[in-house]
Amino acid sequence: MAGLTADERAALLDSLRRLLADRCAESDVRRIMASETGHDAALWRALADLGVVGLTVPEQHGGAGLGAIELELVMEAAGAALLPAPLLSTAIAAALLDGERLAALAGGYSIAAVAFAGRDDWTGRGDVRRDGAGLAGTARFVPDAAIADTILVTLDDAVFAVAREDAEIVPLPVFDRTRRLADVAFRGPATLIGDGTRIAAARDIALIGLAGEQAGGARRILDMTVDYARERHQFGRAIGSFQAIKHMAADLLLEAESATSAARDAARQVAEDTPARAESVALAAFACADAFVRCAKDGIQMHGGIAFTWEHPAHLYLRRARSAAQLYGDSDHWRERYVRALEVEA
Amino acid sequence: MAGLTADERAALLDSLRRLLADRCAESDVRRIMASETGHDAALWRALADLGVVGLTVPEQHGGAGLGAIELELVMEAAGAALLPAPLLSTAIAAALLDGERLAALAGGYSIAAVAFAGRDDWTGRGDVRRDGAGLAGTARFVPDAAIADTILVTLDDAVFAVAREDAEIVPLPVFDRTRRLADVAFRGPATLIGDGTRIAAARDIALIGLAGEQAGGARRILDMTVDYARERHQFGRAIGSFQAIKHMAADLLLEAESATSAARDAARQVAEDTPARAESVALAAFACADAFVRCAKDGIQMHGGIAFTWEHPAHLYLRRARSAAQLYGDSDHWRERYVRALEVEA
Amino acid sequence: MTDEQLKTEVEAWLAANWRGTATHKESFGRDPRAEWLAKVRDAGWAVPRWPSDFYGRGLADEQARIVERAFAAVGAPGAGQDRSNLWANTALAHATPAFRREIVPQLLAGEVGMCLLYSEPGAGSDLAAIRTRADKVDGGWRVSGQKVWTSGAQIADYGMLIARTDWDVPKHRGISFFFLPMKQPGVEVRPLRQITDEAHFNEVFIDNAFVPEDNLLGPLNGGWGVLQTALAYERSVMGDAARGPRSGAAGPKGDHALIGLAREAGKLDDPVIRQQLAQTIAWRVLNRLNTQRAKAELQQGTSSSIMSLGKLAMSRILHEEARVRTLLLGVESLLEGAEHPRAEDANFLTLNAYFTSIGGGTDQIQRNIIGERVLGLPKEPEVDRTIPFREVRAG
Amino acid sequence: MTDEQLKTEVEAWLAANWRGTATHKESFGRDPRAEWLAKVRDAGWAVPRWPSDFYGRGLADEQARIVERAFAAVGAPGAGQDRSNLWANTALAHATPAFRREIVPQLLAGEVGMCLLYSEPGAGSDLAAIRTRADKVDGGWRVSGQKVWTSGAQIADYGMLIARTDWDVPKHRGISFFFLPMKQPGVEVRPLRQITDEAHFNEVFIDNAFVPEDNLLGPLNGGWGVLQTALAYERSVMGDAARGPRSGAAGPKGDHALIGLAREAGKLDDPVIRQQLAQTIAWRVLNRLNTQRAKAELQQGTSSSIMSLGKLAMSRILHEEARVRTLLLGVESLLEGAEHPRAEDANFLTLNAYFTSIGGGTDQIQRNIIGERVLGLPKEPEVDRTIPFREVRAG
Repeated sequence: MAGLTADERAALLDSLRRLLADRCAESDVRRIMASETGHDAALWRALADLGVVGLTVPEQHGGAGLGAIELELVMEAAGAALLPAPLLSTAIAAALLDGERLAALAGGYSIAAVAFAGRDDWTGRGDVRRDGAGLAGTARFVPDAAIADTILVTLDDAVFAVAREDAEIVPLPVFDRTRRLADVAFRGPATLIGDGTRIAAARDIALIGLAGEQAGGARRILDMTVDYARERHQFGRAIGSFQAIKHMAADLLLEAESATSAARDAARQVAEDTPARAESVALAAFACADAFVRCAKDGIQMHGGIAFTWEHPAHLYLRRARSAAQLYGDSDHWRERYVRALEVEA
Repeated sequence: MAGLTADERAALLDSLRRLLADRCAESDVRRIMASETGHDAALWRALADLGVVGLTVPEQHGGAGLGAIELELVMEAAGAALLPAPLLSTAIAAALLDGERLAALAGGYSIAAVAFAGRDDWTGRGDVRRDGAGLAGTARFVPDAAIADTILVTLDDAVFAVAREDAEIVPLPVFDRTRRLADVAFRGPATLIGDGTRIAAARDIALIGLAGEQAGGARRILDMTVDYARERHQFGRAIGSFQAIKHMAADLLLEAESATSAARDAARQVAEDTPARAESVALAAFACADAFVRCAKDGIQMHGGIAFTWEHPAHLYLRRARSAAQLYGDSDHWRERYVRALEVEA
Repeated sequence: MTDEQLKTEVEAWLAANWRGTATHKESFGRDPRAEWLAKVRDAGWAVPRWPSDFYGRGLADEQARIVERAFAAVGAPGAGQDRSNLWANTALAHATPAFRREIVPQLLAGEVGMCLLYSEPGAGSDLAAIRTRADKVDGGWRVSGQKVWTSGAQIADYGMLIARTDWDVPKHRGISFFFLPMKQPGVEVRPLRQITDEAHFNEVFIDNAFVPEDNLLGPLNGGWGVLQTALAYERSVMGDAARGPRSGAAGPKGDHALIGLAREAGKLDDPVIRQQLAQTIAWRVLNRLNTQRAKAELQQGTSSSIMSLGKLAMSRILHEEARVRTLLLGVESLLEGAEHPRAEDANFLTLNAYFTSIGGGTDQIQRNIIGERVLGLPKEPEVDRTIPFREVRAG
Repeated sequence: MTDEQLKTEVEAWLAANWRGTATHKESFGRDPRAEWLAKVRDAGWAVPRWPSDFYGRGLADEQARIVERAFAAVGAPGAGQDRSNLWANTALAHATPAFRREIVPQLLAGEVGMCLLYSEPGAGSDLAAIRTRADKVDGGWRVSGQKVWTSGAQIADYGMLIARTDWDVPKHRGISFFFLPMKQPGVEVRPLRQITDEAHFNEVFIDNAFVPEDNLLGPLNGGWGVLQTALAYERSVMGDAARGPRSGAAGPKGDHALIGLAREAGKLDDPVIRQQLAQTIAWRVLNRLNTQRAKAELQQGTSSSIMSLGKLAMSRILHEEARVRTLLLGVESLLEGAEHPRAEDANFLTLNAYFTSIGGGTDQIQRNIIGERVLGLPKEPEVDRTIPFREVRAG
């Protein structure tokens, strides 16, 4: 896995941000939200061409060969823009797959959704089990399943790949329409593609990517709120000159910066596979979830009436924050896991 | 139990407040705090003469014959003044005792401390158990034990009275020196004075009295803080004109008023023995504890440096708030009990 | 008249007139509700505290409550409008005698639809910064501007309007208060889509609309004072105005709704959940106890500082209840739509909580009011209080 | 000089001079620490970023850090004072050449005791409202007033003093900055008892004390600017300055202290407690991660907005840690004294948390600073910014 220099990393992020500004502005997000699949194939193609779709795919399979650190930074930018695209699913899949499947993934030609269905995962997500050589049961709330050609399923000690036509995929009506979910029912056919050895790494990628998305979203809604507070005048003053608003903004900055620090630290611990890996991933999971929800919530309050309208983007961030806070286990779950990790050390 | 008219009640409270203003000013509180026993016999005599010591003792035993509603109001005034006196212990004892012992109590000639040592009580308070006809073990953190002539002990189904000379009383060094605690070790001799039928009522009296004390304390430290915020000038303005201070004060007012409502409602439910009795007592227990701690804590913050000095009275309220929050079970305990009471209804 | 005589009279009148419904078409004419309300009005029960020569009976508050209780006992509407009818009370206090005679009886019978035209895109928390203008013309004023957060505008006959009539004085001193006729060219109503994906409110675009001279309430340029009395009505009911779940069918009601929901979700045994249930339910119960105490103190003639806390308290209650609902549902909260009523509720309540924490004065404004009017803390220096409005930076 | 050469030189110097301790009486003279520090100073290691003709070596930051690391590696004090020595840096930047030559070498050797004379009873958050006066006399000024929150005043040789030298200009413009000699009649130091029942601070009563002309730092009436640079030093270290438990012996240390304490209390299995442990520990860890990131960004030349958050974050950490400690101890927290070290710690930390949330600028002031300087939100209108100080209401 080749690392990037600081300059290369900055250049990559810069290109991504320009692409997102251009092709994933608020109007694009609303258009994609309103579409049936919630997916914009042209945007996906552009992301693949930029190299971020195959970001963590090894170079020999056509990817950029980068790791958790770069993924986290990319997801910050994606989260800031509310990018509705299967970027995180792809990164998780890349951690589970091998060979040709990886090349198709990196090229943007194949989309794989991932259902974590092991006992050690967050709870309440279905009842998938082995059925002969294949799978039975239903995986619930699987991101991007309705646009995927392949569903990857992780059990405790095995990874299966299921072709789209071998599963029954029921798209769910979702509150955050920038992240589509589906229930996936299995009817037998499934290909065993790995033992359990890669699952922990894939789970960490999921959590780090989501944490980055949350940190980026938190920071963006905060920036939007601060901009508004500088411009909006009431009582003859910018509302940001009132302590009520100013002090809320200061508190939110602490939350958003802490989320960023937590997400980046978790990425580093995972990339370097340190003993603090489990601890730092758990910390990022709840710190970033809570920060994003709080920044989005308070951001609406600080905007006042204008953010109570559908046309204002603030509620899109709150919707995203709420979906992110539940996707891979909620904050109470991760706080409990955090203490479990600390207990080992203390 | 004769009720009071609103006017009579107001007159009683008015007399009490005048007495406290006169004999329990901050300088008196500090003097009593610094004394060895933490008790001012002359002040106790004055309170007895006013009728508040025997407030809940029936008239035929020389008391005022009043109930939970009046006790709560009296404790609000006592809490506001940080009164260091065994008023609450006396009210609890009155709920457990009969006959001549009551007369001595009401007259202020006898002081009884109460140790709740049943299984259903808050935890961690010792290991008192029956020992033949008497008692063995130690009751911990018993308020006013060091100045009592009698220690009353409630087990699950029995109430014992132990004479001071039959127990080993070890005064404890306490953080809140306005409320003295002691460990009481029993060495056998104890008089069985009742079965368990009065214990629940006594426990409610303890909680209502404490809740009133907390509500009164919360309101007083808030009032002191608001007064200071009106007077203190920084940046050419009263600090109370800044939203940071003003909004904290508004939030604290909500806490303090809610505490008062909760304490008074609990007193009413107990006085009328309604089905909501258990629920409302549990609510008052945690709502008043939390409100007092928060008002005292934020009150110091809002005062700034002046309240960081020993000479300023704010920390005395925080010390009292902390002792009250632990005395008869902490807020987590009472929140759990509250849900238990609600479950029955829902 | 003794309390007993009054009670007898109102009960007898209800027995003779009330048919158990005011909207049942068979028992009444074309607009049965208005017909009933007119009857209540003409009998003097609608506003019994008002003078006896103007629809009332000059009753003291305690006796008026006897009337209200008698109506409530049989479920009849229309009594107690001297406490609850914002429009009629505002008109009684501030309208010209002629306009008052015309409009008040219609308002008491609910015959005219009303809406509020206060807020503007550039004047939300700071209502005195309105830029809607009313320029004097023959026989009245011509009004132009834009208003927002108006509910009921489509069906309204009049809007209670604040507009600027003098731009060369400080902002509070150049505002006038009108009853603007809504059904005229120049008044356009457009629904405003909320974050809950509903449209309870409208934007109102006013372009050279006419308001007759007689529809001015209070003095010219004295509208700010009229507005204050009108706002007081609104604020006092805001603590109770919050809506419950949108789905009618999802889970138990009342204080214990969260307990039932936790039980359904299989989480009622979770100690972490139980702590949060306790705290959240407690806030709602405490607010109710506060309100009860405030009412009791008001009846005893003690002035109460508690009343003003209700709206702020309700904000926290609504946001926290929605948070706990989400916690109970977990991943199910990601869904929406009629098939997922619990999720629909959790999400709707999360968003709709802002109706209370922003609408009718944000929590931040509410804390200012509590700090200043209740606790007596000094106001902030106001940079725009004394300069001509033309020079104020707004929006 | 290459990095490698520098590293070799400083390591060689340390090998030749450092004896493993600077306070061991056998190896040094009467004041061994000062003697060592003087040696470090004279070798150019104390302030290597300073000019080579004034105790320094003119090194860039990165090379200076090589020196610091070499000293740290052997545990030797005295290097890096160009980053950490508030007194010396202030004197270097603002003292007259003569006074600078006299005082700076003493400061670098720790030979003179120093204290801060900023806050007053009437000027806490609002430092510019000081009323201590310095009136011009022959050869210097006569100073009178009262200062508070001064630590180390009993043993100080000089106090860094702000005093008002012009009362007829706005408050920020009439302040001057002095090194006041403390050991003179007219300077009285009285210990100030804190809520923790300690006396780390003092009140300083100044009555007609004398400060020589040469002890003025910066321009006359330009003391506010000098103060700002001095305060910047303080704030940047405040996040780290918080003290731990008073009792040395109670329980484990570090991030995991609370885990250990919970285990001791038999509450580590309580799910409600575990949630609170997680959150409280997280805040401390997040603050450390923020600080690390800020430092890394600064080294990369990116300006970091994070640095200013440390003090505010630390406030919450300290208050919350104390709360959780209390929760863990339960009723045991009612005790105090040496026999109850865990209770002593919980109570001490509860009270001492205000040292951070009030001292060195309250949390409220800190949020203003973050909002204005970091987020670029506008300042509040300042009623007293432009009027002569005589007319300002203060205290």
